[in-house]
Amino acid sequence: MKEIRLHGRGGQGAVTAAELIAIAAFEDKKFSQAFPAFGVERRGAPVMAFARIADQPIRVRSQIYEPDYVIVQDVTLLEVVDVAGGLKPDGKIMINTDRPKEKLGLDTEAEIVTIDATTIALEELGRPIVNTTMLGAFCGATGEIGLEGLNKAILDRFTGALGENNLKAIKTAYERVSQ
Amino acid sequence: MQESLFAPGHRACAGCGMPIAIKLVLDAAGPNTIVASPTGCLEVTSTPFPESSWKVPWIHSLFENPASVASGIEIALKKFGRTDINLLVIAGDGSTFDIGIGSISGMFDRGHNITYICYDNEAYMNTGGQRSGSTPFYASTTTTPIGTQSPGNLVRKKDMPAIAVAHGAPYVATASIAYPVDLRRKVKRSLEIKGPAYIQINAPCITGWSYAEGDTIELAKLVVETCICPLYEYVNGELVGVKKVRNKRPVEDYLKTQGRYKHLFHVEGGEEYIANIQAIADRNAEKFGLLD
Amino acid sequence: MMRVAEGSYAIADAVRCCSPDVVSVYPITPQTHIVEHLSQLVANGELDCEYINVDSEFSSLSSLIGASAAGARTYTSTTSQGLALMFEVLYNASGMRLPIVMTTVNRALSAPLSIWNDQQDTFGVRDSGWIQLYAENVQEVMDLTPQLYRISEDPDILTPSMACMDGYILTHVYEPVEFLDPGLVKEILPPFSPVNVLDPEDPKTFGAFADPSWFTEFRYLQYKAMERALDLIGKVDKEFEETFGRGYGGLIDTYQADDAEILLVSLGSIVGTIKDAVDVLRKEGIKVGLVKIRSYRPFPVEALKEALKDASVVAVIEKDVSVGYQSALLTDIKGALYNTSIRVPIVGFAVGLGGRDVAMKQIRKIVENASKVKDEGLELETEFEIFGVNPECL
Amino acid sequence: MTRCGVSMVVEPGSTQVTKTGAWRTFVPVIDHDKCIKCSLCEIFCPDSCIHQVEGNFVPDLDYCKGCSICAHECPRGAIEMVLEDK
Repeated sequence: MKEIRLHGRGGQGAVTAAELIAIAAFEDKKFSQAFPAFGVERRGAPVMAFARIADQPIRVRSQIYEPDYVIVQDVTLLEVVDVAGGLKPDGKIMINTDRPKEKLGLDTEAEIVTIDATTIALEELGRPIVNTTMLGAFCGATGEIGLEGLNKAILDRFTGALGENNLKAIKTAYERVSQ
Repeated sequence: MQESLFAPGHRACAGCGMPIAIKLVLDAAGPNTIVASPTGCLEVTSTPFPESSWKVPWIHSLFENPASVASGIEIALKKFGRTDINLLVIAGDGSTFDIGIGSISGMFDRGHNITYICYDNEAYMNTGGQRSGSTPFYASTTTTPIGTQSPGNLVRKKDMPAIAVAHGAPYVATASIAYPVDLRRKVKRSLEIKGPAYIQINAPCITGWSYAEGDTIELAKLVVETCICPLYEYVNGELVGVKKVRNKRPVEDYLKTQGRYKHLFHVEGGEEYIANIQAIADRNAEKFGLLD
Repeated sequence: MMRVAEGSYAIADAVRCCSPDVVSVYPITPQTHIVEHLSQLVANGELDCEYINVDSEFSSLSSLIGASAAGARTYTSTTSQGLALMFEVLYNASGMRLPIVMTTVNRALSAPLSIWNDQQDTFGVRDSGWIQLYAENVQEVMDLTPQLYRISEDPDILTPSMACMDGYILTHVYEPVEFLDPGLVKEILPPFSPVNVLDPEDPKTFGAFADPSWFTEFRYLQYKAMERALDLIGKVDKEFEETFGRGYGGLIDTYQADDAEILLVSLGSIVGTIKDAVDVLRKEGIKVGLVKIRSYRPFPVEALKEALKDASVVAVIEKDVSVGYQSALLTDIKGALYNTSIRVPIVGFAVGLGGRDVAMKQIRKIVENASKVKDEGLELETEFEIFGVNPECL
Repeated sequence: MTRCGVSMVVEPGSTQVTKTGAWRTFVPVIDHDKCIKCSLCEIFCPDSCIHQVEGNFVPDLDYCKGCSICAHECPRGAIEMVLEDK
């Protein structure tokens, strides 16, 4: 089983991203689970969401304390949240930033993957909403979900031009981290 | 200006209208005040244990009972001879218009010396925007959604101030966060008049109404300038004052800025719905004499 | 068809398949997504029912009393404070033998206000005459929904029922679920055809008052109906399995229990986490197993006696505390075994109160504590523990 | 936390330990030359975080959530919302 923790801010779609991971994994014929860290946080406050992917039905329902992967939608969270907490040493953390990874001051043995998702999202979506773009990066950096399944999940969720633009943003992010 | 009695660090959404209302109410009431509040956005955003934004004594009990809790505070204070303390209920519209209306009726009926403030954002916003008795016509909420069989909410907004007037409450007023001087004056006046008072404050909700960041005060002005939300005050059942609207705007100016009314501009019959809202605004203008 | 859906959405769809005539709703977190999805189904014309937004939970259940007495199949959902506000109406519905079905989302009760999950709310109304079944996952709640209508509306039962599901953990999770086929639901759920309805053609009086010469008989008849429900719950679960291919074991279910020395007893969504913990502990050679309670009211005494009789120690894990004396499930299980020859030590752990997360390591610690009881015997002061209290408070 | 048995009430104004400034993406920058000291920004700030300091209105960035109401309501356009580089 692979466990993923997502960090974002209220209104940035972290829960939707977790949901899309679950749908994409299911498209890949795997079992999956996604849920928010339930809170009363309002727009702008730091929030978390979780996802699990496995070959068997998933029964465990606790939060995730030792994730294989961490997705950070907003680099400013590094100052207020221990985003790498419990991250497995052989895991990966994907961070939306244009800063070089050595300047992030992250305390982890895991691989750090940076991507300027905000710029990609502004170019492709016209808005700095990076939840889907970061999924492209997750897909490219980990291979835990397939691009095809992710694209299908996106089109189920977003219709029309918004869906197509999200696919473009995902593809750009996917290619950047795959290079 | 004195330091606010509602401390920062509360967890309301960025751009929320409610804390602006609370700040203004507390400015007017001053530190010699006790507040009772129901469950709702105000409660969960201002009192996450072990913290509190309140610099005046404050109590929460349940969703349906702040008027009864405040009634108890009032009679206890009376027993102790402390009749100089301002006593407020500050509640949202779900609690006020729906689940708590029985307690409010009792509070009015018994004639307690309490000012009941309703910050009105026109739906159950704390739980994610479901229809309340305050939701206006055609607003899309999560329990009156748009669909092939539904153009949004099909029940008129309950006239809560009229219900307060009908109870014989000696002071009843509506106010808006966009007019802070008027709002503070009304709170002060309610506290000077003995007996139960009801003040309903229009307070936009950025997530529930779905509008652009920073537009909170702009919308609070528009709802008054379109005459959808008339600002008035009743003393002993008599209409004693209204805020005049100098330049009446068409309701579209207000509706088009909000996601909850977006469908009115493209669904079949939308024009008729908008005309119905305009008719409500026009009736308000006439009934309260809002125009010169 | 299997697809990934949010728990609440899936429940709303299961309700749609049961074709309720009247749905009455009041918002309260974390139940609200269920009724929001139902309102969208109605707005889209996909569910033909009367949907009313009422002014309180008191009114939502009260309005269903009227609707059910008028012959309608009815639905509502609530949680926590809402259930507490319904308290008076709950007894009224069961006393009038109205087969209302309610999804009861489990959440802690105020004060302090908590919007998070525990099960003090439904345990608190265990005596109200409602059938209570607890579900482990979203699929089980979905599958329970038509089963509960079938059970509640049975002429020999006529008792309202609640499907208890853990708030957030099940209402807000996205996971793959098999959506119900409305055609198959019709096969196991016949149309609601009540004998007694409010009808001018055949005028009957509902809710008459009973003096002491009659009240006991009302409760006796309810008690007997609840006993009959013990059989029907298992029977309907089997019918459901034959039609849909999914069964849940009836009143209780077991996991790795056959040779278990340490038997954990629990209910609700925590059961899944416990099963994973059992697998891990089994690999370490610890003989631990699980008894999952599905039906809490009626309480499956005979099934539990059979399941627990060979254990060396029983550890009850529940998201409940009865302030003043231990917790509901623990004391019920002790009560069920007292007048028998089964003399297994029973200990209880209140976990997950007010939404505190319950992870595998807490289950491991509970098993360690239970194991100590097995080896060293039961100390009365450790018979019950509110688990994981901040040491500052001890 | 107060020990059990004693009241579990909390201290007045204590949300100030939580710096909601961490929520912010855009920060208000006030042009003091354009400012006419009307104090509307202070009145309308939902987070009670704009105050007059030595004559000038300044946002308390510990709490400012970047909602931009102050910028919208400033009658002289003296407040600009700027993407913050934290």
